[in-house]
Amino acid sequence: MRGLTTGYVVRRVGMFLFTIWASATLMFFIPRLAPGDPVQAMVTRITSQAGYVEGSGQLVAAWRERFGLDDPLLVQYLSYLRSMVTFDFGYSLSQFPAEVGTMIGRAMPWTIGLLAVSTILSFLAGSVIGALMAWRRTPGLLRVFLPLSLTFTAIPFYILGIVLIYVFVFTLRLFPISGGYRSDLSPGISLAFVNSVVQHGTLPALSIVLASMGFWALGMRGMMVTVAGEDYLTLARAKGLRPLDILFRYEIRNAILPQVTALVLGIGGIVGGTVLVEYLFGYPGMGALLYQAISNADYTVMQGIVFILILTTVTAVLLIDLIYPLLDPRISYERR
Amino acid sequence: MSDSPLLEVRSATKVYEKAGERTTALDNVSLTLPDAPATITTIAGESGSGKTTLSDAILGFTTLTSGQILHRGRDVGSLDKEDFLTYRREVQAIFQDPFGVYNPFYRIRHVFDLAVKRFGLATSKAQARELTEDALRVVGMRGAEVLDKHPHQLSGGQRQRLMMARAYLLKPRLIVADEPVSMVDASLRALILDIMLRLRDEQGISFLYITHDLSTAYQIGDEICILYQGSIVERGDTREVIDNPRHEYSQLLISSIPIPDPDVKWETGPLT
Amino acid sequence: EGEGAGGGGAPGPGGAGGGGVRARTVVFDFHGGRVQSPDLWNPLVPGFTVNAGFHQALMEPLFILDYESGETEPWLGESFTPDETSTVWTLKVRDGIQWSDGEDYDADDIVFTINLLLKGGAELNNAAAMKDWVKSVEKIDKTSVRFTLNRPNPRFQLDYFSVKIHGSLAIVPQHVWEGKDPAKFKNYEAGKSPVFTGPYRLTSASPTKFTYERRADWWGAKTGFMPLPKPERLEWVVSETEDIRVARASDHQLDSVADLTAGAFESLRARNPEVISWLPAKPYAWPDPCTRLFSLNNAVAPWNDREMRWAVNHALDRDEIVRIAYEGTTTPARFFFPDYPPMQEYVDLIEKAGLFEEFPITRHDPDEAKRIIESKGYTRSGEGYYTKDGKELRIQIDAPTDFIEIWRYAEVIGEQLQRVGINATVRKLAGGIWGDNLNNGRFEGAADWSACGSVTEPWFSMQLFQSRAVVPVGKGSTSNAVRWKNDDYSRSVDQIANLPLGDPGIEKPFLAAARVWLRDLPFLPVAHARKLYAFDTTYWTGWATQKDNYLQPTLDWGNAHKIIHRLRPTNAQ
Amino acid sequence: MDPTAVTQIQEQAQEPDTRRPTSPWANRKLLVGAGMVVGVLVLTLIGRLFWDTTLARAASSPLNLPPFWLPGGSLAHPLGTENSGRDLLALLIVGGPTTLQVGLVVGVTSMVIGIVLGFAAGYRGGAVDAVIRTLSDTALTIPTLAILVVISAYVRQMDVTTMALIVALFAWAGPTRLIRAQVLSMREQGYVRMARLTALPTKDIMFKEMMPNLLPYLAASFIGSCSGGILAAVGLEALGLGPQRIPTLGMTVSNAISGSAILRGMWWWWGFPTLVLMVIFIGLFLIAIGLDEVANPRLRGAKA
Amino acid sequence: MNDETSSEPALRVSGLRVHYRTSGGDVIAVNDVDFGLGRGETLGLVGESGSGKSTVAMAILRLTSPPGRIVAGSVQLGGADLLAMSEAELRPRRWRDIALIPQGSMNSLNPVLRVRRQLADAIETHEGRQPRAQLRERILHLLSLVHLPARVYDLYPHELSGGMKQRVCIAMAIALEPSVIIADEPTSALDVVVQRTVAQTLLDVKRRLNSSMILIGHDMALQAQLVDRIAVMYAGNIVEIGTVRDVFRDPRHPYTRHLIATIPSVRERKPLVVKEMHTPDLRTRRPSPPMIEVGPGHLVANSDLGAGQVGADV
Ligand SMILES: Nc1ncnc2c1ncn2[C@@H]1O[C@H](COP(=O)(O)OP(=O)(O)OP(=O)(O)O)[C@@H](O)[C@H]1O
Ligand SMILES: Nc1ncnc2c1ncn2[C@@H]1O[C@H](COP(=O)(O)OP(=O)(O)OP(=O)(O)O)[C@@H](O)[C@H]1O
Ligand SMILES: [Mg+2]
Ligand SMILES: [Mg+2]
Ligand code: NI
Repeated sequence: MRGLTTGYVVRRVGMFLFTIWASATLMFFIPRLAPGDPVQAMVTRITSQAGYVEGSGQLVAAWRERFGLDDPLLVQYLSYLRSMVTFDFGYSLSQFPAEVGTMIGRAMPWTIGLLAVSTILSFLAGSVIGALMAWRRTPGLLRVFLPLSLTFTAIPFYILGIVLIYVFVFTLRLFPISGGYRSDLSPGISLAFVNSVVQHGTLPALSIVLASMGFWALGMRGMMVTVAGEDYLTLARAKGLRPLDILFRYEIRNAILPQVTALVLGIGGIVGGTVLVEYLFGYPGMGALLYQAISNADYTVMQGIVFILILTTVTAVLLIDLIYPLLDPRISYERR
Repeated sequence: MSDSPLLEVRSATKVYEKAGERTTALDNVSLTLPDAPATITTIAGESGSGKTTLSDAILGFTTLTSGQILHRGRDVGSLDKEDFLTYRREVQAIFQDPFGVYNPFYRIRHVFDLAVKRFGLATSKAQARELTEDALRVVGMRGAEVLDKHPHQLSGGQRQRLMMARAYLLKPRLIVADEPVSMVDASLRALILDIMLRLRDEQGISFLYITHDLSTAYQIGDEICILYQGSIVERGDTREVIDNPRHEYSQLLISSIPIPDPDVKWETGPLT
Repeated sequence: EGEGAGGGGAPGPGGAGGGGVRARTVVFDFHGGRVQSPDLWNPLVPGFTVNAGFHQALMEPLFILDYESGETEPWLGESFTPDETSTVWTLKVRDGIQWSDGEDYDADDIVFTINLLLKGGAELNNAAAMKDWVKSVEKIDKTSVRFTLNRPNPRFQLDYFSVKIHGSLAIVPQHVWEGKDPAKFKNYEAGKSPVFTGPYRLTSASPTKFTYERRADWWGAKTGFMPLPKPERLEWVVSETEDIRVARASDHQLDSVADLTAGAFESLRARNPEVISWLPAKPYAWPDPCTRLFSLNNAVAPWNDREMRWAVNHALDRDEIVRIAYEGTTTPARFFFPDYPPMQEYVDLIEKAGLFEEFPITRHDPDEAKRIIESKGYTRSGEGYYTKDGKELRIQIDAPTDFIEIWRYAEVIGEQLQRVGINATVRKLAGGIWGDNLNNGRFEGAADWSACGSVTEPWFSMQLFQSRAVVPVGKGSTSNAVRWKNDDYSRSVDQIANLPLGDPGIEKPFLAAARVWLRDLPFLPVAHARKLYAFDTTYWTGWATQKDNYLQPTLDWGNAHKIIHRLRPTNAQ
Repeated sequence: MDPTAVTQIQEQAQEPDTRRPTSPWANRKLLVGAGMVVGVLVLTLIGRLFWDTTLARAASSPLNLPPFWLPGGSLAHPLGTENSGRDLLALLIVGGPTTLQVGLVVGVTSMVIGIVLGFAAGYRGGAVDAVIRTLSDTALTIPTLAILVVISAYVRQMDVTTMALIVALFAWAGPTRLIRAQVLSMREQGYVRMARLTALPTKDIMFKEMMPNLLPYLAASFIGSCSGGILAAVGLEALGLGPQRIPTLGMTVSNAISGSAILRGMWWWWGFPTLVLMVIFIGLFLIAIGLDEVANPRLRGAKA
Repeated sequence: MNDETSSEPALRVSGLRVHYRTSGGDVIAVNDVDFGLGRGETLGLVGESGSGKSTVAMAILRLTSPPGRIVAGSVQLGGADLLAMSEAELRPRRWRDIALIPQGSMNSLNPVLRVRRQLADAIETHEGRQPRAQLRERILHLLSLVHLPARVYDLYPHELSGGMKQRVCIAMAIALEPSVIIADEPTSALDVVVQRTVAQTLLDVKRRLNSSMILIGHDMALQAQLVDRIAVMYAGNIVEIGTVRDVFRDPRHPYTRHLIATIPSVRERKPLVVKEMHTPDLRTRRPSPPMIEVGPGHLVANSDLGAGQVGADV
């Protein structure tokens, strides 16, 4: 690839593997530092429903043994590493004998579908708004209107989400309240199903888009301003290029580079960052699963999700590092 | 200080490697610039022949693939802090592109202030001001006019003159001047070249004058090296070389010098 | 259907009385959060979610305890009789019960299940209890089973087979479970309903929704035990937040809403006047069995000193807690028994014995609190905090973050303690950590409900705080988390243990124990718990209310069978 | 030739420029933005003098009062009260500064770390870069929530600064990576070479030469970190992991949500804190935009 | 292109004023400039650095951007005033009728687009989509016209040397065969060999296209070789204009005289003629000097009014 040396790629991939290992190791030890214990947490959960669990002491001991929680940490760590390498995440501790893999598999499409799509949408919308805010030729009316769209970002999006629910669901009854799809439909590629997925996804997506758009817009505006004085824009204008061509291919194309990095870095944060969206809209994604796992101290589910997160983030970062020279041909990874 | 030369380029070779393609920008170039007497050494050559690469190497901005740059006998790549400061103090530069060298954030004054401060040229504010004004005067400018401007408010020529003034201010032993006059008008060019001469004669500052404009070299240069595809193909006294070029490329180069007479046009010789 | 905006051929929201699927369906609110393993149908493992329809529609209990009358009604079981020492119990189940796959439900299944628990590891639900109590279990005939206990237990039927709070021990079909590892068996095949006896079968399960269809071949209808329930379809729908629940209920998308706050209920009723609750006016709610407590760690100074605990008690203003944290929807508690008629009798005993006068637990008396604190050598300058030997008098109150009601009253307690000069801080912790801290004694104060268990008789809750349950700080125990040790108390409680339910001999040891408890006040009962269930009468009537109190309204418990059988379509009247 | 024989082509009367150039910091957006943020701060600080802030504690006031102009409202609680008996005005007065404090602590901490590490990685390259990148990649992948749950179990009492620092602990990786990328493409700029030629110490090159040119970007990042920090804190509070007795706007908002304020029509409960949050956010945005113009002389004088 | 009487100049600039707004007041960078450019003619525009040459060039194309603004003047091209028409009318005429080779072409290429794309952009914007192969053919031809190797086609700007970039700009400027080319120091970064090649290519193309050209520069020798007429700017004004021969043989304005006197030569080494000059403060409003005709088509500013007095050469 352009701008890449073999040495660089080898080093980069080495770093990639190291980062995965480091993160995975951290995520093994961190939850175990907390006083919570998955089996105790499970018992607590039952207690909060049933008031009292008889013989819970023995129950806890029995499950701890079954899960190998009494093994030395090193033994647990090694078997953890093994399971991560083989992608066999084992059983959920809090909902044994449900498999972690199945649980994640059920949640993942929703997270990818809703959260990734709306993150990308908000990135695009925000970038365009930011670009237009900085563009000389933006019509005056838009100029007034654009910053207004940023005020959404100023509202904590839980409120935004609730207001959306209030307006669109309660009052206007335009959208379904919660969930990922109409549960009388079975998942598949039918028109009705897709339609219902879109209907259910609109509000949560809207709240994510509205709430995060402003950050992208601000960043974009800053970069546009930096790019605005460049000589190549003058030449582009001299060439008689269409204003929109200049905007997109010359200004935005140059201004968006750091934004892309931010986007990629944001991908890892998607799941962790949107727990509340999923919670608020009852969306069946990984964020909610992660939150449940954390509060139930369900190590295996937590580890499974986090491992996937680690993989996606680190891969995304690796990719951006490898692809960046293509986006910004000036970057070269030659050693100085 | 040792009696080793001010600067020595020892078989400098620089190869850019990219996507499997190798560009040899410098090919075994050697050069010695004595401390005294001060001289103006011209490096001339076609565009892309490695002139800027050589200057970068001398200034420590690029690492050579092989070979060495020695400042007073010491490899500039491994100087200790003190020697490095001396090296910077003694070897300065004027860059080819006067547009990028100004930090757009600061006013012009910044360039001078930094230099004064960093190399401890003045003990008081007033003295610093005076030094700066002096330097500006040499290039025909006045502090009040330019110091508080931002770089983008100045023309290319103005910026280049200011660079010259900065170099003057520092009074180094050697100035690597990469196309210092390519952006200025004829009268300024004379001015700048004159400054160079004066600096050489009065201050004993040597120049490595990198240019493609042989006529100016002819006017002020002492020694000349003609670079062609990364290596020096001809070197000698400037006037001798220009009057009587030996190498084929030197001949082509010299025959291409425009004649400042509307009635004597270039002969339309066979060109590449 | 559900919240689909009028889509999918089903009638849109509010299409009341229009027939269609909605009118034949009862939609229940499931508020336990998303069920991440909808393919798990093993009621023996603790991770299984039983109240998303499992024990309301699929599995039937043997008996159902009516909190209103204190009576235990037969369901699958006909009778469960102890011998005179309460050590041999004979269970008789109805004739003609069938599993949903047509196999007979009989004594073999019961013996099989109990043996599964007895022989398996302790990791199964109720296994520890069975191992503790049951020496052996044997089939007498097709419908009779004899349990021989290790020692007398007058509450054997009540505690495990009668839906005493939430659920009861699940009997599983032998022909399905035979040879399976009960800890790993999922009991689920896609497209098939798990085999139990209830009048419904599972038709779909997802993390957010469970659907059940009525079974025409339910044993009860065939044997004449009861006609088929009217609802043809049952749904349990997960709503993540209270707002969503109220939104759905306003829209007639939920027929039963569990556990609302008073404010939410009032706004729901303003939107949907068809909604009713247990009581027509405040506090609306039905008393929940788990009295809310403020636990002080008796193993940690200065709370190991009973006088200091009393000082804290005097600082508490229970009326204010009820008024603020509960917005008036409950009543203060002066003992740790729930507010049910049978339990009320015991509290009256204490009253009559004058113990509440001797130990004025409900007296809010900040000055007395300060006096006690000062008598312990604490000093206070101005409005600051009490200090002793340069150390501030402080307490950290842990509350579970996912349990709004609990942390709300913890917050008010915090403020009340602040007012008397105790630096009280409230810390919200993830449920698992909160519970773990509590069990392991890693807390100073906690808002909790760990005296839960007694609903018709006093022993169960009282025995939780016996000295034998005390383990050192750092070791886990789910009873007596406050680590209170008092041998007089323990002895008195043991005397209650073996007496038959309702035996007049209980009174003396009970009062003795209550006296010790009041004197030591190891933990502070704060308020009675309330469960505010809301029911929408747009489609269905027959809900349990105080006026029609045939049963407690707990639709998320295993007693819901009885209510579901009572429901009638509104327009059919 | 006598070089000193100077001829002036024209000697115009050259007055030193007496018209003082207007300071670039006198930027309208910047001023308005700063005005909004400072306004919130000042109003809430002055408010302390006139309003009893202990009313921000639970059980200090009657419950669920509307603002004074609505039926049932009272001037004793002009902006109403919420369902635990906290006075909204007192909540705003106490919560405004604490919220700003969270934003600032997060913004400053994460940017300082981000700038130092980002510049070091981008400018130095090599092993430094590799180490910093691995660190930040690792930090990026760990879900903040998990760590917070763990930390909250150990912190005796979460105060505002602690919470902000915890948020910041995970907020630096983003800025680090972004700044690094910027520095990478900036380090070959002519003025960077010029600075190297002047033998400027590396830290000066990084922070005095390169950084000012990244100001618009850094400002946007900083504002992003601030507002991100506030949002993250609000999120933590919504999950119950924030400080308890010190009210913040986020805590008020999340209490409003858990108290069904919207359903109950108690708009003042969430509306006022949201309004203050919005003023803070919009103020921060305007500052960011204004900073762009200050940092970018090209934009100066160009009409707004 | 429109066919009007041949006496009609290809481009006529009159009364052009350009100001830059600065915090210390407006800089009058171009102060009432008039000149015409004949059909097929090459006009040299020389002058002190900072005298406003680039500003004029930009103003002609109406590319002056804030803080600069065109205060007055007209630019007649093919019967229309470029400064008066709407942006939409102007856009298609840019590059097709009048192209620019910018000063500092170092930074004039979009760093993220390949050379081929940037050339294709210019072509396709005005001529619509083109078949790939044909476009490639055409671009390669353009590159070869400016003596760039074919590999440049696929390169990014930062992979080119300064000279190469400049040549790419030239190739771009001639791509649409415009009637007027404004070249702002097109060869200042090139070595003499290439400079000559490029300059001759420029002239060659210009001649072939019968276009007119404004050649901004400061290299008087090069001007002597390339241009037909020459205009000398000083402090925002044109102070002398005439045929290159007239001006070289008989420079009238003191500044012009100075310019010619300082031309370095490779024939003989002579002392450098140095004058220290102070450009007037461009922020002060000054009358534009009246022009006096000193020969046929040879105009010179009345030096008493405009540029002031120039002392005797030293
Ligand atoms: N960063 C780089 N990567 C790859 N090749 C490079 C790089 N920098 C320079 N080159 C190549 O090295 C050769 C020498 O370049 P250099 O800039 O030294 O030429 P020059 O003599 O200064 O030319 P000019 O007179 O046009 O400035 C050229 O072929 C150029 O393309
Ligand atoms: N953005 C700006 N703001 C203020 N003044 C400016 C600006 N741009 C240019 N100027 C001033 O306008 C005058 C004309 O500049 P211009 O770039 O046209 O000169 P030039 O003749 O092209 O010089 P050179 O030969 O050095 O390129 C100069 O005095 C310059 O300082
Ligand atoms: Mg060069
Ligand atoms: Mg110019
Ligand atoms: Ni639905």
